[in-house]
Amino acid sequence: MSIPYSRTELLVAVIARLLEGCRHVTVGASSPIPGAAALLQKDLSGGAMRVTILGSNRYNAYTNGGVETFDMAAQGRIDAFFLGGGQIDGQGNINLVGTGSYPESEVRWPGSFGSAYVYYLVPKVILFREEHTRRVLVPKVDFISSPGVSAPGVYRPGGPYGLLTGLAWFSFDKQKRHFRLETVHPGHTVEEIRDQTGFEFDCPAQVPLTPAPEPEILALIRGRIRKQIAETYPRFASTFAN
Amino acid sequence: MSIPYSRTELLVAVIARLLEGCRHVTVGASSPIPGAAALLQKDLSGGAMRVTILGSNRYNAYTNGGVETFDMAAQGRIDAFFLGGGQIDGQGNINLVGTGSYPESEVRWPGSFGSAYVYYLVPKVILFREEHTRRVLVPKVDFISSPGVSAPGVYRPGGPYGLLTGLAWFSFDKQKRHFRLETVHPGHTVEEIRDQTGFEFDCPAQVPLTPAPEPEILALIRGRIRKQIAETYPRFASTFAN
Amino acid sequence: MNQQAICELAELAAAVPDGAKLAVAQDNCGVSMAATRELVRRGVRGLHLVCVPVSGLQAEILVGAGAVATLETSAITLGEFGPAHRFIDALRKKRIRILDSTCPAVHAALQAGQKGLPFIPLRGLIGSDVLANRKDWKVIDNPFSPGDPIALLPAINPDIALFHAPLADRSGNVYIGRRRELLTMAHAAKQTFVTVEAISEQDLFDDPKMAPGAVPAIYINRIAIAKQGAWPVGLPEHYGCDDAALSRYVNSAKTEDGFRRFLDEWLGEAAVTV
Amino acid sequence: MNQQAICELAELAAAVPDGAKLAVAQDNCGVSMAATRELVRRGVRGLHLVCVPVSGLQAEILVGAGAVATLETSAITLGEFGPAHRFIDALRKKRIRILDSTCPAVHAALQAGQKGLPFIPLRGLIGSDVLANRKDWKVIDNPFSPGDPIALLPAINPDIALFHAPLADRSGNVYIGRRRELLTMAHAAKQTFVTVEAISEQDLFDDPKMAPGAVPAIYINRIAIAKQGAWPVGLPEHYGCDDAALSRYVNSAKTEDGFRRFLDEWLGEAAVTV
Repeated sequence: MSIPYSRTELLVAVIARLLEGCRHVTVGASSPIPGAAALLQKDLSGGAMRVTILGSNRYNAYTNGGVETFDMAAQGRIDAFFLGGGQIDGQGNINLVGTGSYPESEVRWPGSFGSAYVYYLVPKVILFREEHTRRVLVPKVDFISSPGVSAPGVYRPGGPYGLLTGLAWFSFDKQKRHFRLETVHPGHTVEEIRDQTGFEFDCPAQVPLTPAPEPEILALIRGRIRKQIAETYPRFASTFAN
Repeated sequence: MSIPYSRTELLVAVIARLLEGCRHVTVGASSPIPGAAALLQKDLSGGAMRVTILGSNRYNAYTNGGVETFDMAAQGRIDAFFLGGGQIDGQGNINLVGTGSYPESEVRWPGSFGSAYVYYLVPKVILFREEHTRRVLVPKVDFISSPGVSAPGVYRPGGPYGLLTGLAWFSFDKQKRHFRLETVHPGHTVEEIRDQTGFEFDCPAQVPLTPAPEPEILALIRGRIRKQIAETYPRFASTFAN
Repeated sequence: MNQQAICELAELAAAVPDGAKLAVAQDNCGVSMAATRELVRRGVRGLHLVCVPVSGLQAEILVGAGAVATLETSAITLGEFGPAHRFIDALRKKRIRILDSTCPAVHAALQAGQKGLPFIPLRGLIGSDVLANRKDWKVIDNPFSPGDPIALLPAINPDIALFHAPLADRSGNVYIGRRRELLTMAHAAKQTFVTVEAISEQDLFDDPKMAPGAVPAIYINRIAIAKQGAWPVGLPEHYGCDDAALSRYVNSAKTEDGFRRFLDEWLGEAAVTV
Repeated sequence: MNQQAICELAELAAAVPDGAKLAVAQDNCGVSMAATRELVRRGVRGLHLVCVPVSGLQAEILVGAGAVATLETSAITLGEFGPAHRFIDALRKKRIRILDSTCPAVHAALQAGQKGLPFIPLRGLIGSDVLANRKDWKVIDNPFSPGDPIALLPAINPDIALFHAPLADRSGNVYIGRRRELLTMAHAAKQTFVTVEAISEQDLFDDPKMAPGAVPAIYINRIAIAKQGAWPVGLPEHYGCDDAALSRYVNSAKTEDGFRRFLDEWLGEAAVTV
């Protein structure tokens, strides 16, 4: 018997599982769901995992200014990070800049932030974008804020681990340079994923459902984690279960 | 009528005059006489001149660790600095490492400190060495901790302004790449300078005496300046007038 | 710092010349909206705005007011309040030159400026369109390890660094606490202008607990008091951002007319000084 | 930091392997003489000692005790107390390899290590015998400005950074105040070991005035309490250097026998711990 849960709660639980075994996870700006997930996994790890949340005061023990996140990534002290994108393509390229010709752009987004760096250096970069449509998941991005894979010889200890959307979880194969559908979230189907995805991806004959959060995980999310994430994202915390 | 003064007091007064017009003077470690001189000129400037004394707590407002001195030099924010040397030659090359073959060295000194950098970047570097002998002032240094002049094309906004010893003050001509005897300290002669200097230097027909410190300058040195320098160099301050 | 560092806000703004390379801080790190208003009021033009490493309302308003010729930034974002309409519109109408960057590149290039280096290498970047569009950046083969391409960025040395801080003292030292990018900005810039919430009568260097969080006076050229000087952006540990004002702004700025009406009203308000 | 960061001094010293690249702080900046004694006691060998950017008694004793294979430093000085006899003797007898440097080069190479850069450019140096003797450094033509030669230094990433600080907290954060080179060392090093005067029960990040002067726990691997842990070197704002002890040392160390007698006596003393 399962307890009803929201999509947000499912995503938090899924990401937390993906972070298992990390020593230090950093969560960038405007990332409430990854933030909650990181705090959840920190809790489950008994505190062995460290979490830094940019924009938080409580979960940010940096003392060297904004550059410290990037320096830490280069030092190998960040095991996992999250990136999104206005467009993401099947090779793992991400676009945070805009559509159409550059620089005038038909649609212009804020900009690349730190993506053109952390994507290269953090071993486990989880691409996270709730919207799962052909508008977002395109055959080829219009602007490469950061590439999914690099030419041989380019220093690249990091890169995409997988892509989580509101519909499914894909892993990324760096050798084959493409995504593989791993699980479909409850309530959705492989056909729906195919319809809504603009790029080719590997798809096994049987795709399991994304496991629902266990009751004790849901209780944690709704209790301690909700309180903890409220420090950085008060409005998000108040709409957690919607 | 002149008041009796010590050699230390003379040197402090001479250096203070050389610093006139500087906006910011930095004094390195183990440099009590330059330190006192910088504080004197700061006082005479009515506080318009800033002084940083490495090793002082009161006259050091740096907040970026040991690198800040060097970064400031590169930023053009230090107008004058002092360097010495176990050997100094007629081209302004300085040796803070040792004599004989390197690295075994017959006589080994501590090392080059920051000289291989600040000498290139600070516009007015005053070479200061009390001992004026052929042991120190040599035809050619055995090890170039930092060269007096650089090849064309080498980035070098800074360099030697002159050389002050216990016997005399020489200016340095960057074009001609050698020193010019400017003044001889009271009680010494041009012949003595020639005898004790191991390198060739320009010498005008008439070499004036180094002016004695004015009574009001002596009073300042013996009063306020002595108290101020005592914070960093207590033992030095107690032997000021010897 | 010269002896007259403490001045009126209008004097501070007047000392920013047209065409200056101006470095500004990111939201919640010390954004001087008070000085921004004075800059718009004085009609500054042709700025090369360097956002360290991103900006929000400050860049959006300066761009909207026609003050910016070149915008060097890793992002312009008003976050959850909505799109930066004036920024997007200016790009579309080719009113500004954009130098899209990435956060660590802005930081590294400023650190190169701080150290007086002509350039600094940086990992990442290769294969991105960020690099492809930065004709001022180069890729070389790592001289210590052939076959290892690496990007080189020229140093950024702003003419002026501008930010807002909680406190300054009478000597001209400014307290920034953990916001160390403000120190890097001040070191790298030729001049630094600061607005502050208050002036302390105690020298920051007289308190060993305050000194580590200070920018020394030698880097500071002008200081003006501006209470709530980051408003409507927040100043952490002092006040949060004004959500209602930011929402109102984004709503107004959807059209150029709406933005003009916003500007008229905003410039009409007196600056809060003491 | 692992959960067992706070440990005994002997454990800390035992965790420094033979052959480690060990970075140490300069005098009056946080020299861990307490850990140095434990290192000599455990008979550490083959260290590549990186002095940031110079050293005094600490390097002199480690060299004299035969612990050092390579010494990378801008100077070794005991200041007014006299020559560093064991250092000079080891050079003359070719017992150590010396990498003579210059202060800003040590700082810059560590900053490159901190930023994960493979190398960093630096002004100065060209035409000096410091550069001529550093086969690990290179000179290239500035790619942005042909005809402008500039030196490149490979990054320094110590295996272990070791220093002494006034305070740590139970979470493993360490207070360094204005001594920012200690932060750079910790960032650049793979591991950081610290001795402290005391452990505070209050978290340094709970006090906004203390946080800006802290090295976060994530960089700190081992902490041991060692009261007067810099002695006979000083710890500014806490205690000065012990002039008599330093004079006595220099006098003893004139000969190898004298140094051995000094060592026996020094190692015989119990470490001051709590």
